[in-house]
Amino acid sequence: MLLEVEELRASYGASQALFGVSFSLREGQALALMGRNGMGKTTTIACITRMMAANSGRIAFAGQDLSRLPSHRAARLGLGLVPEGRRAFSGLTVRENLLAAARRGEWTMARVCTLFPRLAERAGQRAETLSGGEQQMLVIGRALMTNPKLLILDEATEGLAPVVRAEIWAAIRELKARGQSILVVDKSLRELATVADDCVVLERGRDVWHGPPAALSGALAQQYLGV
Amino acid sequence: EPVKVGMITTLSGGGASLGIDTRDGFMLAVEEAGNPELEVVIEDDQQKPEVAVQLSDKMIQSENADVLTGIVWSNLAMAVVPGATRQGKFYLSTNAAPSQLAGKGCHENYFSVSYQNDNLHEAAGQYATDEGYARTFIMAPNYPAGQDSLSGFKRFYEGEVASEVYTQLGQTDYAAEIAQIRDSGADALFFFLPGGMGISFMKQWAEAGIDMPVVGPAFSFSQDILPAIGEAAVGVKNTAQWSPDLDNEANKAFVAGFEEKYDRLPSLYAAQGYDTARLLLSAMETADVSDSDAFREAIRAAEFDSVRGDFAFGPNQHPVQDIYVREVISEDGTLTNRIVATAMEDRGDAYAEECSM
Amino acid sequence: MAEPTLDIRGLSKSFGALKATDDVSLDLRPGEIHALIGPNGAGKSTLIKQISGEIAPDAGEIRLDGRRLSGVDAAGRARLGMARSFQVSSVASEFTVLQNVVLAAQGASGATFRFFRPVMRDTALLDPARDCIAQAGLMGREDVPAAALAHGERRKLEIAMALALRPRLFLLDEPMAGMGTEGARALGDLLDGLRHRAPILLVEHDMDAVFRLSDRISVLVYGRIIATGTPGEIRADPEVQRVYLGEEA
Amino acid sequence: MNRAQIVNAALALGLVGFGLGVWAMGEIFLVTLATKVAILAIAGAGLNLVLGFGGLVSFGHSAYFGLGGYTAGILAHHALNYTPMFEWPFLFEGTTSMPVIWITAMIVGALAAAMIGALSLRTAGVYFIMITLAFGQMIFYFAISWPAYGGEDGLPIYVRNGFPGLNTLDPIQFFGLVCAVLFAVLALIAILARSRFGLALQAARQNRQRLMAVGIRPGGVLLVAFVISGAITALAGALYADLNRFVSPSMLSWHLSGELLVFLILGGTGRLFAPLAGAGLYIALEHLLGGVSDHWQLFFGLLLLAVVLFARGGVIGFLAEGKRHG
Amino acid sequence: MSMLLLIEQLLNGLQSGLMLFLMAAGLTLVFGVMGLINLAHGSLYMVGAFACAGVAAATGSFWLGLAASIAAAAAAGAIVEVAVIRRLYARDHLDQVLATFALILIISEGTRWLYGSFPLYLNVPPSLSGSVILPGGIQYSLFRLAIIGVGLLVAVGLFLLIGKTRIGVQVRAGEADREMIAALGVDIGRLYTLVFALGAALAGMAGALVGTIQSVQVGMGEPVLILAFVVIVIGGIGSIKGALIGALLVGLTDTMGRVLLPSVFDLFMETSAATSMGAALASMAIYILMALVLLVKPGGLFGARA
Ligand SMILES: Nc1ncnc2c1ncn2[C@@H]1O[C@H](COP(=O)(O)OP(=O)(O)OP(=O)(O)O)[C@@H](O)[C@H]1O
Ligand SMILES: Nc1ncnc2c1ncn2[C@@H]1O[C@H](COP(=O)(O)OP(=O)(O)OP(=O)(O)O)[C@@H](O)[C@H]1O
Ligand SMILES: CC(C)C[C@H](N)C(=O)O
Ligand SMILES: [Mg+2]
Ligand SMILES: [Mg+2]
Repeated sequence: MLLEVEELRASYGASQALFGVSFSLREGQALALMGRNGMGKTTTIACITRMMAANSGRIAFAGQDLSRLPSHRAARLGLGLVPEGRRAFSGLTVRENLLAAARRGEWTMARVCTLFPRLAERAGQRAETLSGGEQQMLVIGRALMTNPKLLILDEATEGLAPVVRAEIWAAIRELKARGQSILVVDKSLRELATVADDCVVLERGRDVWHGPPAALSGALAQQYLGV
Repeated sequence: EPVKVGMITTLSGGGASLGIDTRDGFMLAVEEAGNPELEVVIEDDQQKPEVAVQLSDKMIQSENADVLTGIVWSNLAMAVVPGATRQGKFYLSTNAAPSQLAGKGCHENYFSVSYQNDNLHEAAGQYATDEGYARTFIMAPNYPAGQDSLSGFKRFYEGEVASEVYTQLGQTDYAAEIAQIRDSGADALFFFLPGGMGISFMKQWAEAGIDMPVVGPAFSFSQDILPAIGEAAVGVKNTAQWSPDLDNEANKAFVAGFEEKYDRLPSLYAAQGYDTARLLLSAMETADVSDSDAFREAIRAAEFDSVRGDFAFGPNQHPVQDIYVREVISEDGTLTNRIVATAMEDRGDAYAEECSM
Repeated sequence: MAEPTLDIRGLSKSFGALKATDDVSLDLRPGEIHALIGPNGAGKSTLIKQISGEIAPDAGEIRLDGRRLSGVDAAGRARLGMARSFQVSSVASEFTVLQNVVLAAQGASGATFRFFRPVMRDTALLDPARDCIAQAGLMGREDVPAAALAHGERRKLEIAMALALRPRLFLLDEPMAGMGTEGARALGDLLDGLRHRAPILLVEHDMDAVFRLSDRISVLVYGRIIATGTPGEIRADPEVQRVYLGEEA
Repeated sequence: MNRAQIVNAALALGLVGFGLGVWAMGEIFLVTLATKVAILAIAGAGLNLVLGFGGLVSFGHSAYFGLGGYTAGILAHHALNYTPMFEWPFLFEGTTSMPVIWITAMIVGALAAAMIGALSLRTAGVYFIMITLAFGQMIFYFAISWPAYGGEDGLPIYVRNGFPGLNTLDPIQFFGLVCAVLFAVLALIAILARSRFGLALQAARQNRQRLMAVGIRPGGVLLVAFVISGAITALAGALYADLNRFVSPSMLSWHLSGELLVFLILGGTGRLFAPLAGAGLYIALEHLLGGVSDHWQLFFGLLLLAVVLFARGGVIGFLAEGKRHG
Repeated sequence: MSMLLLIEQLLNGLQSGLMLFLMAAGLTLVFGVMGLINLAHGSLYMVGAFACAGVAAATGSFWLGLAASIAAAAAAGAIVEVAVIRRLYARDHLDQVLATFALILIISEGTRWLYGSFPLYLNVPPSLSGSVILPGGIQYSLFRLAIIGVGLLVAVGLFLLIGKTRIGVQVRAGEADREMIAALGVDIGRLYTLVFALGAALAGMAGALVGTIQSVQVGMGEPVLILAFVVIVIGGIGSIKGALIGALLVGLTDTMGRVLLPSVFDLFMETSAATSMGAALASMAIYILMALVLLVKPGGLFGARA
């Protein structure tokens, strides 16, 4: 197992957000984390990347226990995060944003730019003046620059034009096909079905359903996702 | 009846060395006398006027002090002295003696044991005249004591003022002024830059290598800062009513006693603190502090052996005394001052007439 | 045809060499939802910002109910009846949901310089605010600080605030982003009813919603409008398919 | 009552109780010290209005404090020296009446704040901090080098100004007067904070863009707050001048602006009673430690550091929440 | 005023500007790039000056003293960062103000405990003492010329470090979003310690150089600190180029104001009043400059953001 999460509990101050989340992810697998708004998807990711300290539970990544590591050490084990809300480094140019994250491996600036040619066009522009979609491309590229073992995408296609979204899903599928492990959160069930091997549904901070995307339809989808 | 003294002086911050010397000089005399009737409370004014006012309230209201003393800076003295004397307390100044308190604002309970602020500058003016300097460049910080210093100098200087420059209070870089001095064609320089300002100026002056006689009041060449200026100070003339080499018994005993107790040479402030304590002790011999009028008379009589030799109060209760010209010398590697001339004899001050006491 | 509520003529704006808005003309008529779509970076948000008064156009003019808006700042335009939501949620994060919406209601009422009456007991503001919260689907969350809301809930708060402004028109920059399918659908229903209160200029990448809701759609590419038409016309336009819709058409 | 309210009540009662207690014990100096705390708390409360509620970090509030002080000093100076202040358009000889002085000081403070605020509010964030400092320094240097009212030496007020029906020279009566002013000011700020104006002001701190988008100009709201703040701080300055019976440029120095900031942070920024808690703790520590060691500032620094590191949200935050929070 | 004197005064302004730059550069790194308000920067300057004075007095070598000043200030900076500052990045600017204000008290009083209240002294090393004659016949202090040189070198070095290297980029990314850069695997904590130490080292060096021309005493850092803040605000926070230009502007305004304003007032006033009026206005000059700059450019001359 590349990633194992067991009985994760976490709170913001006095209010608890996770009440026991468990799942695991194999090397090369793509796992979708699903659920309605506010159910704890982003919180789970924050615990995995150690940006937030869990109250209890176990997180193991590549055979190592993450629960005591500072966030940068966890990241260096191979977690590449595309956070919710983009969080490109404002004040830095596109090139500098990519450079800041760079670690040795097959993903280089040039390769990221072939994936997203728009970034090459805007290389010298400051991140906060990019359009929303451009920023989204930038932060996906930034995560790839770390050459992660596990790519974590939290709402990575939010606010993208349909063609671009299609491109990004294509890119994700391509990454997956080459054996990239992926943990993905997204609203689009249709697209998720094309990449995810498995789904985990969260409800009120608990994992309430595990299974393949194909099985998540009809009444089940209505119950958990409201579609 | 015991006498309680409240000493308010600067013991922290940039000006601490002056207050520390004042205190140490004063306490040396107190300890030498060993008079159990004399009790001293010491507080740090942080060189802030409002703190000084609050401390004087404390001394008067809580400590029931009879006599206040110790303030180094004129602006603090202006904040404290009028209030204290109006409440019937005695104030003996160990240093600051602004003109307002010497003239219209004089008070029967206020005595300056040091000088009137202008005195040393006047003496420098007199010395410059005696030496025949024809064009002098004069410089001081832009604040009341600075403005007074230049007028004090001009009062007794008969030559021409080449240029009059006010610097910023607290300024530490004097490159621009030095360039102006070099360019001015003056044949002498008078400056009043107390504390750290004087150290900075003298070092930069020495670096500039300008060959011009320098005169100033003792403040910038007092023992507390001489080591910091270093060799640059050697040869500079400065004016003071006291010097460590003054030849009288009281002074010899004081210098030796101070060196032995504190392991350093005394400064002007230490000498003034010492004299103030000795004046007070002498008054205690003859009068009781509870009888204000008698005690005041006893102080006014000044029956004590001052480290400056003769000592007497003028009509406004400021000293009438000789003011000397000292030269900075290096003695076995230690910098100190030595008297080279007497600039003024029995000098009172310019404001005594305005005092209606 | 009714007089347009919002009328934009020949608007242009450049950032250095980049023409973010290039001679754009567009109108918004009473009762309609007019969608503005286009590739990322086409200049949609930039256009919204010019309409709302956050940035000044280089050329062209904007009229609201026939009145020219040049020289009116963002606050002034909000007073005139423009309600806007932000692409990246922008709320007062320490305030509760209710306080945020009351703030908007206060803005609409125009009276801010009242110094003594407690605002959170002012029913003239509280009642409409509660109503808007309910419409946006945030009931039960009134007393939660905005910072503690999940992403999607914060989007709903933006909508509630826009409602509380009782506007002449809505400028909504990707209101459905991050909302989830269910939330997006609910919001769609809300907007559908809203158009009769005030017309909506809707920037959105959610094509299901756009095609379902819009009366008209304009397509912006590289700062220029390349097509305006009904949903059917736009869906069929080969150029729009190529640059924007891709296989979603 | 919730915990924060209990803490506030304890602070208010603590101040009054302390003043009365030490007075009963004959510790007149401590009454003066308590008065000083109350006055500095008023000045801090003025700053708190813009800083705690409006989010404007003014590093130049000594300007209003000093202007208030100089207003008191100058008015009293003319009255005490029988030198008319001006003779045209009418003869004005200065005054020693506190109410008149207070109103004048508040008008002066408000006018200065209106001018400085209108210019400074064009900047934001750290630039705002520095431009307010710049204006403060300009006034400071002006006061130092303007000889008419004492320059660096300052200006004494030989007799404390009067208040109808009170003997202000009596420390406990003056203390009572100052406490009354302090509580009036705190009540005013509490009311303001809950009003429509207060809501807009607090929104301006969090998100100016959002405030614009609901049709409220943050600039106007912040400027009004700044003017009220300047008036309150100037009032404190006038009282401080009377406490010390002396004004000097040190009331205008940036150190004082810094101290006011420290009071607020120490007390807990944005809390109504922060200035009182902060000023009280600060002055108490200074007084107690000063008696223990010549190097008291070292221990004082260590204590302050401990407060920032371990009592987040300042003293009130620490007490009211009873624990550290993230 | 003669042309020669005018040029010499311009040089003086340049020199005092570059001296300020050394101080401001460290401050702008810590403040602009790392987003931390460090009031204790002046204390690190003082630490450098005292270390230099102490070591120079013990060994007799100014150069060893200078090295000691850099080392001591860097070490002090690193200790302070690890022990205190590190806990404050995520906090409000105001908490940083209070904590670093406390540090000023601690460091100043600690130094006084160690060294006493009397000022210390440093002498210009023989190899740099005295003056040189510049082309055009201006006589100018060699040591001050050296400061001009050092200041320019540091400016170029920092500009490259922050603007062009990966470390610089990561530090700036940390300012924008510290949590995010850590989540990308950068040990931003260690990086910040290094940058903080670098800023401290520059301040320490400035302290030693200035201490040599002026004096070394407790409290020497505070006035310079305020000036350094003025400089970086004029230049635009976080910009090395801005700090350089800002420092030069402040240096020149201050020097030329002091020299020229009194003579300007002299034209239409009585001499004594003119000199004191001129001097008064001269002390306000840099603050007037700062206010004017901010009114025209609210984000400073080269500010990236407000
Ligand atoms: N900073 C915070 N402080 C307090 N509570 C928070 C905070 N962030 C999130 N929460 C709460 O934690 C719960 C889970 O939020 P989380 O962001 O993990 O949800 P999510 O599943 O990612 O939702 P979305 O789809 O809207 O992004 C929500 O109830 C939310 O209100
Ligand atoms: N202040 C600015 N300086 C320079 N370029 C800018 C600035 N603001 C926007 N741009 C550029 O203008 C273009 C239009 O940006 P805008 O945000 O309007 O796009 P958009 O259509 O809203 O895209 P998205 O759908 O991705 O949000 C982009 O290429 C962007 O990089
Ligand atoms: C030490 C002295 C230079 C003090 C000076 N008399 C003053 O009033 O400030
Ligand atoms: Mg989420
Ligand atoms: Mg957009």
